[in-house]
Amino acid sequence: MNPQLLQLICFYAFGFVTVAAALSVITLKNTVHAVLALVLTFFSAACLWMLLDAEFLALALIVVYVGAVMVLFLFVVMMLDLDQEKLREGFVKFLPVGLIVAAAMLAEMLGLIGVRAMHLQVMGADPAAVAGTSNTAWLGRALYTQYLLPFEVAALILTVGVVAAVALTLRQRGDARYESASQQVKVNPRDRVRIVKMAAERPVDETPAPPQESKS
Amino acid sequence: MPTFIDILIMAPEFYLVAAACLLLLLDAFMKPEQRPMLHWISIVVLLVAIYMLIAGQSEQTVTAFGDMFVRDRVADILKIFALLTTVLVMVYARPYLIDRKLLIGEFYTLMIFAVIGIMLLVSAGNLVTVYLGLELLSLSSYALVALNRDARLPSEAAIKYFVLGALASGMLLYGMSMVYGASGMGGTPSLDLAQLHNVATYTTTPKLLLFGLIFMIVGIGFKLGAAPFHMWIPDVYQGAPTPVTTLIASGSKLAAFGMAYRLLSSGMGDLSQHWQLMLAVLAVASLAIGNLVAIVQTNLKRMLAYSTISHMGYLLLGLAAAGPEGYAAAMFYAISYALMGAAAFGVMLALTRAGFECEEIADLKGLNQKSPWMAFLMLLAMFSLAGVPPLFGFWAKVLVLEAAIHANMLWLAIVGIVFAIIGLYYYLHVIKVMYFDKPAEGSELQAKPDASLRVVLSLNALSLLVLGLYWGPLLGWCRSAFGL
Amino acid sequence: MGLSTSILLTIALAPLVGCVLAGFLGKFLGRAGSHTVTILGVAISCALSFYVLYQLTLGGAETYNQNIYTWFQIGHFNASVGFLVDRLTAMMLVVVSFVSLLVHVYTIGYMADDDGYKRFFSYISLFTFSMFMLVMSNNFMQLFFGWEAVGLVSYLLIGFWYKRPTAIFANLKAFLVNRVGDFGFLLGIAAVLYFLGTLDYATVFGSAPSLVGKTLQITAGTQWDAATVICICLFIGAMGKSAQVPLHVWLPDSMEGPTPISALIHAATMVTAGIFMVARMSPLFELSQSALSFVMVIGATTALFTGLIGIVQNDIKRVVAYSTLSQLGYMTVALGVSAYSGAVYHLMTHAFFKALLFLGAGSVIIAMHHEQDMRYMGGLRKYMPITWITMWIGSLALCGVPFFSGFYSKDAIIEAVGESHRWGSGYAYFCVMAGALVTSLYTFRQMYLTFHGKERFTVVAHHGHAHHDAHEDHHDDHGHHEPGVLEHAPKESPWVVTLPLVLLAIPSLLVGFFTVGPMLFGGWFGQAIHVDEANNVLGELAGEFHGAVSMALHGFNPVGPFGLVLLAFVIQTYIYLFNPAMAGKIKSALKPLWTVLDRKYWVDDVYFAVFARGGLKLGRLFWKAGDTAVIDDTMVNGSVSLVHRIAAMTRRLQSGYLYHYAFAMILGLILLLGGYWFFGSGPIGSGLVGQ
Amino acid sequence: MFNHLLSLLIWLPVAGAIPVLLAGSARPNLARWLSLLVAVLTFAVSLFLLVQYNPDTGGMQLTESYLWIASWGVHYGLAVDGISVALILMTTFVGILVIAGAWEVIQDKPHQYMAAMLILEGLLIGVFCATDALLFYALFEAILIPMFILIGIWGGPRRVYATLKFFIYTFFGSVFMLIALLYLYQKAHTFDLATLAALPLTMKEQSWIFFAFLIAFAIKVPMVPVHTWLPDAHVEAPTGGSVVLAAVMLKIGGYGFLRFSLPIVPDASEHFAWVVIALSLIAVVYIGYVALVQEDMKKLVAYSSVAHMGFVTLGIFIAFMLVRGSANIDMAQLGMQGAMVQMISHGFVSGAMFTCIGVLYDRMHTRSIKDYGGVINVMPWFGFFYVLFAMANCGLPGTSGFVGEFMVILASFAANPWIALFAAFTLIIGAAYTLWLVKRVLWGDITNPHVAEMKEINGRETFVLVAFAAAVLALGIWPQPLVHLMDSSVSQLVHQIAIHKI
Amino acid sequence: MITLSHYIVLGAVLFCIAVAGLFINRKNVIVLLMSIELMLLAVNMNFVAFSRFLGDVSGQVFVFFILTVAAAEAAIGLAILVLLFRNRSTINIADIDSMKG
Repeated sequence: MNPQLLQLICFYAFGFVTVAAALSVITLKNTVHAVLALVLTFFSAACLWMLLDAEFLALALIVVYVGAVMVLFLFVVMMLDLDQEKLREGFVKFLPVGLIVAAAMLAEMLGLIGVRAMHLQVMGADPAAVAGTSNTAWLGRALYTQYLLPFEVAALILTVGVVAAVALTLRQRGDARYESASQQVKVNPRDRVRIVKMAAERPVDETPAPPQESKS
Repeated sequence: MPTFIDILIMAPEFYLVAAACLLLLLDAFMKPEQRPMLHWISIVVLLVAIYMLIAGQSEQTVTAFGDMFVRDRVADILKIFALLTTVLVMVYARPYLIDRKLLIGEFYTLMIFAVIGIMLLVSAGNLVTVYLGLELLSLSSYALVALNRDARLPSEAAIKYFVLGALASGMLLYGMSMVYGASGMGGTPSLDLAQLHNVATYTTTPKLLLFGLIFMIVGIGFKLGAAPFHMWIPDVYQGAPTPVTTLIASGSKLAAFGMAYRLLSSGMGDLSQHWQLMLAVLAVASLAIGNLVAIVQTNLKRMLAYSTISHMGYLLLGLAAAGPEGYAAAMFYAISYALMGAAAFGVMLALTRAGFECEEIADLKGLNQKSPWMAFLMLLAMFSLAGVPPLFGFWAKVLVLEAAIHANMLWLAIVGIVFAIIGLYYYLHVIKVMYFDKPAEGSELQAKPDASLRVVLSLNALSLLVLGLYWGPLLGWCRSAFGL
Repeated sequence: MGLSTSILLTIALAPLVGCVLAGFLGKFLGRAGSHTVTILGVAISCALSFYVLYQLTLGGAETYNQNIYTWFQIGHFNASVGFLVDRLTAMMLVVVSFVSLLVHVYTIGYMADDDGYKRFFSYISLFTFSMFMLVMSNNFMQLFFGWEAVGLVSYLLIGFWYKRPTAIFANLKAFLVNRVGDFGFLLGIAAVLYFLGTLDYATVFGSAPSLVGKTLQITAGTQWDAATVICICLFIGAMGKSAQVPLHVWLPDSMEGPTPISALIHAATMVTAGIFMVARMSPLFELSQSALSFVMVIGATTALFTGLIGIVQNDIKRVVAYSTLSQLGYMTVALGVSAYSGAVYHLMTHAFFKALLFLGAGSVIIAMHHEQDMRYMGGLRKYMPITWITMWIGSLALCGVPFFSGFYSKDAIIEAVGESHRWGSGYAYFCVMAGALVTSLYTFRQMYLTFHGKERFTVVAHHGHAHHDAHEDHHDDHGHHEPGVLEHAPKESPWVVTLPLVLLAIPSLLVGFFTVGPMLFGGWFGQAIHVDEANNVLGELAGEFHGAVSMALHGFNPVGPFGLVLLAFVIQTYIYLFNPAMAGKIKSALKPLWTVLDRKYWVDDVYFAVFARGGLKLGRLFWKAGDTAVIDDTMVNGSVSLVHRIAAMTRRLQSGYLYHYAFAMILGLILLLGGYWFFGSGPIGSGLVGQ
Repeated sequence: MFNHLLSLLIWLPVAGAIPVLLAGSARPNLARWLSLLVAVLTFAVSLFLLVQYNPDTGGMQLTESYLWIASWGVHYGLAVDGISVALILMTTFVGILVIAGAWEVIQDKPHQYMAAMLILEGLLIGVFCATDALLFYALFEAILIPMFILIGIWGGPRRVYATLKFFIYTFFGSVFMLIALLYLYQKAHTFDLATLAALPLTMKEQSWIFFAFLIAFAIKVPMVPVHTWLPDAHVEAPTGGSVVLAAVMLKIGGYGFLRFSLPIVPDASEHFAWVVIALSLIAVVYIGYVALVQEDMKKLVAYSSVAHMGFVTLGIFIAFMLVRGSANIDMAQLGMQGAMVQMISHGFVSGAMFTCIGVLYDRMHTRSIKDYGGVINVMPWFGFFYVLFAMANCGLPGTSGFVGEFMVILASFAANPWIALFAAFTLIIGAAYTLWLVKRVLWGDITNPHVAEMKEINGRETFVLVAFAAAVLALGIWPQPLVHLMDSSVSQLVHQIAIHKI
Repeated sequence: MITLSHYIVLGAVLFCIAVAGLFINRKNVIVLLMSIELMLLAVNMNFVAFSRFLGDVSGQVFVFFILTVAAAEAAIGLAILVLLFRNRSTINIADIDSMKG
């Protein structure tokens, strides 16, 4: 079979799945199902990217999105115990509006993009191959040279994500026990063991001090 | 590979990143009673950054990391004022945070991260940097908005902000992808703004470029808060903790201007005749909606939110003029708005107490009797926002109007001025409440005794007067950034 | 020896000083001090006026014409304050200062019990000053100043008893009606300036002939003769001040003021300012036959028809007031036939006898305890003989009985009208002749009702001193007691009252006899009055003049004005002395006519309805419909509420729902894309964005 | 100091406001005396200005010019000609009187009141000597701030409506002027008034700019039909506010016409002079009738202000008909001078009238005419002043009110007799509404027992009224010094507008 | 043969589905977030396709950053969502309208 035709068939197949799954995402009643449909969308999209020789990104999409983001979504959806029925109210009512808007949008976009011109753009040789490396190396080289600064910034963004997520959701309950790093570091052996001198016959009034813990 | 020069150019940013990380660590290791120290440390950190920026100013445009980062005067000025307003926000925020037990390390670190985002954004030389800077700023802002976790409104504001923000960045990215694609049609595809500048001249499909541009304008419009992409502004302003609102209203607008400038002028300058009118349309819509709806507000923060929308309309007037004069005017406007917004919210912060948000306009009743000085500062801010001479805001308006006329858009200037009249009404209403109304029964309206707040706020508000009387140097500085 | 500036300044300023002293320092000066300073001031002016008259008549002094100071100077236009003193002015000075002095003296008696004593003296001195400024002026601007200033004092004095509603109504009315005249006067002045480029008399009169042939385009296609426009405008001013029909309505009402004022201002001097002014402007008026005809017709109408009203009046002062109107009409007619000297001469004689009549009336009023209604008088001659005699002298002078001063002036006017061939002179002649009859009718009626016949008042014994005091407190508030009931018997007034009567009776009787020759026919006024040869009716009469005696004897011609006087005398004597019931019968027989006269031809009513009520209605319409409804409610508040309404609608877009917000964003995107798509790839709306 | 006389004059009262504010509400008397001191000092400086000014040369004098905004070529440019000097003198004079007039009348936060007054005074002076259009504009608008505060805090019951209306109305007018100025800046690259005056402009441009200026100044003057803010503002303003508003602020409108419309767009001004003239005449007649039926004393005087300011605009624009139509320079000067004299005179007369009403209001706390009647019985001295000012208001010769109107009517006759006819109508209607007011307030018997309790004016009030009376009479009896002060400046202006720009 | 337009049209379709998703799901915030993820997918699709067809690495690098940021964004977004649920016990957008007008 003509590899190009095969590619085209694959494109249409995965493209169809992608679109169908995407439509499911926005139409399915059950949110959990919707998340799973999104996972399917990502999978098929990854496959489409494979067709474009973008292996690294295709895999990253699965690893990052499916592996991390979607799991997070599923986790939240399940945790929040949502009232599915209520969340679906008005779906049919707004369907026409949504369709009209989406159709108008699509018409405008396709009209303006200039599909015909792009139709002339055929896929050339894999640029990574032309450069003599794999897609991953090709990408990595760019990432660590030209895009070093954005790369660092991306790290910063992830840090912000962590800090923000923690700041927003970390709930310090009164009955939970934490380790205090600063106090652990600053610990003094003399505080650990207290040598209490006591007279043999006198009764001890005071109870020993509890181990220091931060409640804040 | 980055060289020492690259690092030197970006020294303020790197320094701030390091400082932010250090603050995170300090926060983790500090005793609870030492936490308030974070406040002063953060302020010092920012002040040092300002010093570094001023000291490191250069006449020429320099780039770092292979054009990823551009350091020119535009960036420097915007950064200096963004940092300055952040310092103001921090100073104003202290009593507020103490009252609400929010004086936590995360507030300061997120604030600094947001500032870093601003700095990257205004210095971006590449679409990637634009996007990442924007996201750094946005993500920090989302978190800051929601920081007061137990209150009802902040989480609502945060979710609205977040969803709409994500939507806007989605559109922005879509636009970027189209621009990227267009740049490749008939030439070398690039994400570099400086190279994109020339795309219009060689691309075989300028339509595609313009198509992308429209999506990018949506993103810019969102960040600025221009109608019809303004919907998040009122709710976020109202729902966010007031210090965060202040940051969004001041520093964030500088960033938005920087972003607009980078994308439109640096990236799409050759297409200016195409986007000028789009911006003009956005400007008119913003002026109309901002000024009109502000009239009927009873919540001060909400009113200021709508006022922001209208001010962004004026800023767009300058941008739409699409020349160095216009950019200079718009930047001047952004700076003036940042200072005015900071002052207005600062007064609100100075008047809040635990259990009293001082958010309703009616809360200010009789402020002149209770605290004449605060009332006077607010008066300055309001008249400045309204654009009444001799205050700073007036000159900013004059400049953008002049820019619009200069660009042969007299009609736009007239629209702008007509809405200024409508806008005047609600600012005057605030002054009316403060000065002409009697204090409400049992009103305990009083200014915070916090000395740093009082002093800095006074300086901030009086600067509106001083800059109103002597705004030449600042204008000269802004103009010099655009080679005038 | 000429006239020095200092003398003239002293004449003008002496009363002003008196006014200021009495007005501001009245507290320190006291009553006596106040009247002393003011009388002193006026006395000085009076003496110097006589001196000026002497200098100009016999001393050989030249006409004085100098500017005192520059009021303002703009470009080539100079407005100054200055004096022009010629014989005309000198005569006016003497008349004004003499009558004023006597009125000052008279006031001591008349106002003895009044709280506003010092204020009153201050006012009349101010009036004297203003009148001097008016008559001595050498330019239109200052003339207007004096013109308005006397109006002000008239306003203040009519409303002197400011607690009386009628008084404060009358003074407002007087001022406003005068203002209508001033309105025309000011336009006349403006026209003079426009055509002649200056306001200085000498220059204006010198270049007046250049007006001939000049026209003013009033509407497209309508050209008006410049001189006519100027003169009619100026004369409108005179109509206001000299109370000519139809601007006469204020003068009868002005009798609300104290009687000395009626004598001084509203009879002898101020109201004649209009006559003086027209005489002064004779070089201009001579240029326009139409304007003179206009003047004549107005004057004639005033002379007859206002006199008729006098016949039915019962108020002693009002009779004299209508008589004044009528006599002013005579003077105006004289002006209209170019007999300026006749007008001015009548002005002078009239000043004496009319002041006398008013002061006499005042004397009666004092005696009657401020009762003014003649129906409650009668037979007063035995109580107050001096008043009675002097009043008769004045009345005969008024009627124009030969040898009395009024005869010379009035007869000359009637003759002059007869001689004139100007358009309307026939009508005027009829009016002045009929007026002579009418004058005598009301005059004799007044005299008989007041001094003769039965006493129509009763005297009740008064009880104690306290009552007297209370009476004094309210004495200016007349009408509070029963009409015709007196608490004391009438008695002759004190000497300060009678002395002026006597002093006025003398010139009323004699001044005509001695001055008619030079002043009326001898060209005594010289250059001050300019008459074209073609119009010079007095010049023609002068040919027939053979001395005062012969003229008087000639005047006893029964087919002439004197016949009419006799006729009136017979009628009134019969009615009021022999058949008092007759009056009532005539009244009911001529009921419609009587009503017309009693209602004063309804002129006041029409004015009140049209101008006062109509003005208020118009004002309310403008205010409510224009300012309030259209401008404020619709345009100003309307746009505010429109903005509010739009705002209230727009705010609903901000629904609070996240999906609406997203919708808005996407809609915005779609619109931007659609706009771009629609307008194609070219610069969008390049017309709106200039490059 | 001699080089900075004008700056001193502007900034002295503004700076003086600071210690007054610092005196605080705890030491009201200190604030009062301080502000009086500042006002008197300012007046003294303005007298010195009068001495320094040379009226014979007429041009702009005592020039100060510093580059204010380098990149825009905006100057802090000050200079005065005769017209400015006259207006400045009036401002400083009235400044003393309003502060003296407010002495114990203002009990609530007197320090703020006095400070606002002083700032207002400084800004007003600034307006009258700015030679840079942008500086002028900034001051022109800045004036609104203290006035807004003055009316809003110390005003009457409907003060909020009134002061908002006042502010927005005036702001509305001026913003169009701003657009026009910016447009001119595009052409001339400067805001210097002298340069703008020499700038060639097409008729179309001139027309637009003319209307932009017109709306700004017409509202300020105010002219019919944009006058309705004035009665409201006056009614609600405290006495001092009313006085300054009527006496000085309205003059900015007339001054603006002289400084902006006439020199910058002379041809459009000529072309549209009929508009202004028609509106002025409507002001005289229509507003006269409206004034007649007012039931509130202040409103009546406010409307009469509108009518009297009609003479200002009339006089100014009559000049065009005379200069360009019939080349009658003398008469044009007369009209222009008339307008100027009318401005000054109206400053004194209306200021005095409002002071009088304030005196009554302080005693009775009502401005309704029907509540009064027979006031003269208890306040004869007050009555004297009241009648005097009323007479001045209806243009009695010998008072200042006469001079300007006289000149304008004389000049307008030369332009067109019909104009003079309508203008002269003020003689009747002006007297009608003023004297009817006097009749109802002053004359008559006392019907309201509260009137019987009214006290005669005290020393302070007498001082204020005497000062006004002196000014009114002096100007009425001998206007020549004032006329001479402005003569050569007016002459230059008239010659300038004779020159066609297209 | 696959052409650029195939991918771009697919991207456009995905984008429009995302837009439609925003409209028809007016209650569930999570679906809104997922719609936005779809939108980002459309963007990524464009970038990858452009990168491949134009032979330039930048597009793919951009996708890399978008993926990274999206992860952080999802974390913060879901954190906010959790916070919202805690405060309101609902994520129904129709109930979240305390601030309006």
